[in-house]
Amino acid sequence: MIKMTCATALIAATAAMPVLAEDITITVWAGGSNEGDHYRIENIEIAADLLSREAAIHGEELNITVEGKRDFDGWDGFKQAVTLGAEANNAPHIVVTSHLDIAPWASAGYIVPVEDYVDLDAWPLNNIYSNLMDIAAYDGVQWGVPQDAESRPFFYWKDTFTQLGYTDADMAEMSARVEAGEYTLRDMLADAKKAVDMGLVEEGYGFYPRVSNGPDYAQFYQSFGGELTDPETGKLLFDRTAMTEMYQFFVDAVEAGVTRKNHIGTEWDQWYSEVANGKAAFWHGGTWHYGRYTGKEGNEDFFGTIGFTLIPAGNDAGRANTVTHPLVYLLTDQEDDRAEEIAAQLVAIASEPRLNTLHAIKSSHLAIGKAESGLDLYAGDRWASEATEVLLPHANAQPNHPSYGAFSEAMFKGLEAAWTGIQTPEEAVAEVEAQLTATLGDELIIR
Amino acid sequence: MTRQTLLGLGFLSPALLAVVMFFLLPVVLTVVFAFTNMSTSTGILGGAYQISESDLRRLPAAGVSDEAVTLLEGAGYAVQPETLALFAAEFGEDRASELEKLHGGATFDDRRAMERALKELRRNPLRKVRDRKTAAELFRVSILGQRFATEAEFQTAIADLGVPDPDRAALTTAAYTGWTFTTQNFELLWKLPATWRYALNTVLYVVLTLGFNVSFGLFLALSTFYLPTRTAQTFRAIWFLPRILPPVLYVLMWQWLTWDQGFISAMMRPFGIEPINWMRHTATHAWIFIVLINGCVGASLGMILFSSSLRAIPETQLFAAQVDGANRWQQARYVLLPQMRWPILFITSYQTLSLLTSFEYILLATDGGPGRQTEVWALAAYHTALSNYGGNLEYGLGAAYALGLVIIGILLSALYLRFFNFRELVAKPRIEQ
Amino acid sequence: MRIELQNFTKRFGDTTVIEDMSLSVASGEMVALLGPSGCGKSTTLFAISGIHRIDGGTLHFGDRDVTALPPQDRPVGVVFQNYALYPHMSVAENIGFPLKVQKLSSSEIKRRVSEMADLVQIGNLLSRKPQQLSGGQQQRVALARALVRKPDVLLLDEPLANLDAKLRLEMRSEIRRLQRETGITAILVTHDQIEAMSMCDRIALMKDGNIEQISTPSEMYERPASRYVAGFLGNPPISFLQAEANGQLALGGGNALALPNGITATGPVTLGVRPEHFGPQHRGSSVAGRVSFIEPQGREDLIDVILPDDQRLRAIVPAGHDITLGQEISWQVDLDRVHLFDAEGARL
Amino acid sequence: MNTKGNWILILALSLISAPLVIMYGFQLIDSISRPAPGGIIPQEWELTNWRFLWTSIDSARPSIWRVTFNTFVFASSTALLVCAFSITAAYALSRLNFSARRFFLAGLIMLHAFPTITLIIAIFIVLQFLGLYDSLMGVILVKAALELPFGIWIMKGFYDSVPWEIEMAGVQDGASRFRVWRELILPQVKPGLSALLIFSFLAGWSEFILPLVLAPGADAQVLATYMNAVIADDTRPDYGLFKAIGMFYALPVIAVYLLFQKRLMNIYGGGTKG
Repeated sequence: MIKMTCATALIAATAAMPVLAEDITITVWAGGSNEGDHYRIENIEIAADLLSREAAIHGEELNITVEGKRDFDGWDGFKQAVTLGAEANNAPHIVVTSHLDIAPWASAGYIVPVEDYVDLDAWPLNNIYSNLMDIAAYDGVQWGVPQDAESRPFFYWKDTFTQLGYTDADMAEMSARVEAGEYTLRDMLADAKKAVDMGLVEEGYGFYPRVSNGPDYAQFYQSFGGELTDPETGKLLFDRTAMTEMYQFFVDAVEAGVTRKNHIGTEWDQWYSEVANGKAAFWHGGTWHYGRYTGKEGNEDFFGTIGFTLIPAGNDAGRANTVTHPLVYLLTDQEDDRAEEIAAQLVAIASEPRLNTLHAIKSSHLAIGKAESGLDLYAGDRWASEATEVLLPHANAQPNHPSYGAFSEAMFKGLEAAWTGIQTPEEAVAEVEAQLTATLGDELIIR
Repeated sequence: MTRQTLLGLGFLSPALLAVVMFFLLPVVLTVVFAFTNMSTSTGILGGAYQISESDLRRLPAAGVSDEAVTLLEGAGYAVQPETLALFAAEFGEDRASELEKLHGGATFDDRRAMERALKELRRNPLRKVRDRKTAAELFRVSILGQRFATEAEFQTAIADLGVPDPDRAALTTAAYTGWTFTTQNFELLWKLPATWRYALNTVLYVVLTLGFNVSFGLFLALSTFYLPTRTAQTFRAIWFLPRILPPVLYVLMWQWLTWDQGFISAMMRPFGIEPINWMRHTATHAWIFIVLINGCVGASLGMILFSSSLRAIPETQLFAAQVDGANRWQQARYVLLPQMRWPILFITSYQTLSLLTSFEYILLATDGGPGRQTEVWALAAYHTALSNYGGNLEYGLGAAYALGLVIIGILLSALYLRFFNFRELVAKPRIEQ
Repeated sequence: MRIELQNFTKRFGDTTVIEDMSLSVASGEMVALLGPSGCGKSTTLFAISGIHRIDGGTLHFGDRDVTALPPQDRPVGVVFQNYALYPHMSVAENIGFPLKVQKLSSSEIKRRVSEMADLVQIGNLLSRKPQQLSGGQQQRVALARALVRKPDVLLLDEPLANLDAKLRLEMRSEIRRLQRETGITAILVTHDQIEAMSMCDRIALMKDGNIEQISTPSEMYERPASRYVAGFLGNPPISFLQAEANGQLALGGGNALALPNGITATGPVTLGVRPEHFGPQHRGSSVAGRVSFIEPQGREDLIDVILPDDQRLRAIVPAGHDITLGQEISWQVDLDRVHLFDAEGARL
Repeated sequence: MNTKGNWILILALSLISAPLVIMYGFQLIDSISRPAPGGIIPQEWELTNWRFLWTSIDSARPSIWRVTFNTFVFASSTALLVCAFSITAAYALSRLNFSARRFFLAGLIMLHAFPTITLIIAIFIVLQFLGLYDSLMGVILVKAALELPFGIWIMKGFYDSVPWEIEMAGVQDGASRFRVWRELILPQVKPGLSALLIFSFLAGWSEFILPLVLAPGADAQVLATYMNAVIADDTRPDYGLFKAIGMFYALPVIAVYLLFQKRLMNIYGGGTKG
């Protein structure tokens, strides 16, 4: 006899119940969300309104109260709160979090698959880009729904670029050249050096990378031919050569004087203000930076001053790439399965193109579905349209692997050691390798 | 039991209850955790039984036969007489026969495909998503990805599936998602080169900060000792504030002082010194500021304790020294300092223990950087157990780190207790009945 | 109220401080426990008060066995060396505290407090706090507090040690007056022989947890039971000479004294001579020596005499003599008043 | 010579204290002014950084007054609990003669060696078991328990310095040990008690990890988490705002310090003998 999961059994049971007024409270916690990201919660509220109306048409009275919370003390605090809440059986119904949390949280039983409750082949979920849907899946199960998309482009300051001798036509072709691997990170380094030598930018401002760990650094690993997972086995992959070359690239940048030795740990505030105002020649960031550059930092002519491309390839083995790190809506395991079901429906409704576009444009993120580019709000936003076109097709995500966090952490610590000159790239790679072999064991392939 | 014992235990019990419940018990639990592989993935309060797709490739290594793996791997959903019978019982014979006609004998890899198949029913369609979900479940023949709350349920399920008897035990072990006991945390700590570096960093941190605390606390106490009361109070206030200011705020002030556009850089600019991040420029910079930040907090303790023991030294001794022509330095060196041996020793031992386990200021200031150069043991414990970008927090390993500290702490405090004559400290109460 | 301490033994951990000591104090009597620090006198006091447990033996107040009673239940008042006044309470509250504990009515407390305050002559200080009082006044408050609940026994632990010399003299007679007026049985612990002798009916001289001798002050001064007792009492102290008894007392260097009446001992003995019993003004056996030191005291002078065998004797000589330093003298010892001790220090 | 020597000392001390004073000073100045971009010299004076006092700075954040109230409740309950538990426990350890006393004292010292924050997962389990997870009560109990060894140790020091004779006199006057403690000894350690009260209050005021992790949903946001959440907002960090909030956060601490300076200093004087 094959067992049914309790969840579906219960749904069947509730379906047969007589119609009654139903009051339900759905809590939504959004991690890493600032003022501009308020639609992560508000879209659920709008969805709740829609769902109530749908129920009313069937003659059912469904009152949904949505309680949102997003003022967490950074990601650490948010994740601690969610996991401990889940252990205590009072996790919020819906969480908005990194897709990287899916693997550990699924294994711990904190979350339930969204596919248990909604039809993935129906609107609006069938409209979502399938590569994004895959990012919210793990082990063949669709656990969550992408909440937004972004990608992490490479930026250059157009003025500086012109003074380096590039024409407007060159700049128009930049994206294509980078994509084709004709303009590499090494070329960039040479240009950056030139910019410093010519005094176009101050020393240390030729190439001005992200100041803390993040998915961005996985891009550089990929630029030098590294892959994060082995597609055959799904195990994590540590490519010694790619890693060494990537470390070496940053060491060279420091030695050439285009990047500061103590760059890591620079204040974000300072960093934003500098890149948005042309103090740096090259840098990389995220699509959502657009909002900050044009907003608080007061860059009124974004497209006239800043150009963007994929992260260039580093060598022949590598490829131009960009990492997307979408946040996802996840449903937590609740004692009340009806709450899970309603939460799932709310998530589905909140993924409607119109609702998601509100979030995308308000927070300078990218669309999750094809239909969004057909909406005026989205199409009318030059940044969203261009970035979607140039970046999103080439975006890949970091793997949903329970140990990816350890991998990423170790990779960055090693990079920091090499960057700051505490170890040579070879030493740093050797230590990272030793550590990862010890911690991940069988889950890691060394190449 | 005497009346005093009763009263003593009675007086002690509220504090004892609180400390045992919220301090001692967690300590014991932490010791237990150190011997587990507990992490976010395993959950904290227990696990379930589940074999997922990615587990399959691990199974052979766990001692499960290939035959069993193939069984488990088998297609997820099958339209076959047994499952059709279940479907017919729930949703009617006519639907079942239509489906048999459409997909009889077919297998589907995932539920999505099964649901698509169900959507093809035309004569009497399953209109509701919920019904299709329920119906799809009826065709499930695989247990992949299914979660079983108890071992018994899992055993039944694999028995139904026909997993050969010898494989069942290994399969059950492999399927458990909760934490298990292991000593690998300690093996790992032993093997990792970083562990030893953190240990070294901790020693460096404790020794340097302690040195700063004691010598600077002494300096403050001695110098304010000679000043008029009001002036002395002002300086003491300046140096006491770091201790009571909220750490988040206090460290932020230092950040402001040291970052590229901060105060030091701005002051140095006219002298042609390029602005740098003075706290993070090199490991040496970082260490200097770590010691200063922690030192200014710790020095106030020394300052106050030393000040009060200085006041206890009879003034006549100073007069005598002055008459003998000793200058202040000589007075401090030959008259005052020798009498401060015990307070100095006390501060040293007390703060060694405090510093060993403290990391809050480092976390806020450099977060162990640059390049893990200022990562101390306690901070590593925190990072491992409570802060991980990828979301998988390693509670067990973190607890192992903490346990290392606890052992060192207990050894040290035992040593200090001998040193400070514990017997005297706990001298018998003088009222005996 | 009679105090009867029998076979008292006290241990702290593994060390026995007092073993098998017995002490009996008659009703209305005041007895001093005298001895150097560490001799066990305070321990004995605390055992009687109940603060220390009695590890062996019994304690009776009158016919009542109080051995196992906690301090709260013993009819004992104690005055401590530092007075132990409660700093946060006024004088009246301090004195009234024992009555408050007994749950007396506040008017009753008030009456008895003022009665007691009058007795110790501090009626005008009742509203003050202890730190506003002089040492002598604090002492009086402490006495009042100890006596206010009319205990059967008054224990005084070095009550005068913290006072200056003048006050000490005053309080000595004051305490004695109070004790006489109230008729209370009292035990005084002190290391000061003058206090013990001037205030008490009897003195128990203690050494290493034992009572060496218990008797009236004059009896103890005049007939010390041991060399230790003789050496402890007397100021300036007694001089001891080593001598050989063989029909007479042979001192070194040719000096010899006759054996005092009734002494038949032979062999090595110790001779104790108080300064007031040696000098040119006495009659008896004479000893020759040289004056080595003269210390004028006003009414009389102390004179150290060094004997030919380097032993020393001290004399009190009325002022107005013509003795000079280095003078060879031959002075008399009052043989009726000297003390002889055997090799173990016991009186012969 | 003395005054000249003093001037040299004051000069040396001032130089050494300068960085701290500058930091304190600019904390205040920056909160009420706007510096030139990239500079440190204030350009105009303005109070906009203090806007959080009367408006909400972000739709998701509760009002500052609510948060301040929470912080106050958290800090003062913790302080009261620590004091209430310490005064009895410390008395027992200092003065009462009972069998397990030595054992408890040694344990107390050992507890000092624990990195408390790494206990948080285990503490969670205990709270969960008691049903106190995600409640302010639970966090208060935990914080109090973690502060208790320190509190007991400090109070024991104060009890140790009360003369035994006072206690003996009380007992001799016929009062029970409890009464002696209540009426005679407790008034003597009042200075210590108030120092401990202030100190535990300040410790509670600064705490941020415990409420953050153990009561995430219970509206238990405190000033430390509030302030940290403001920094965590990396798209719109606002240093002036941050400094103003910091100033607001620090004001009670400074006020408490100025008011109770002597008593705070007491805590070490009395508490660390031995």
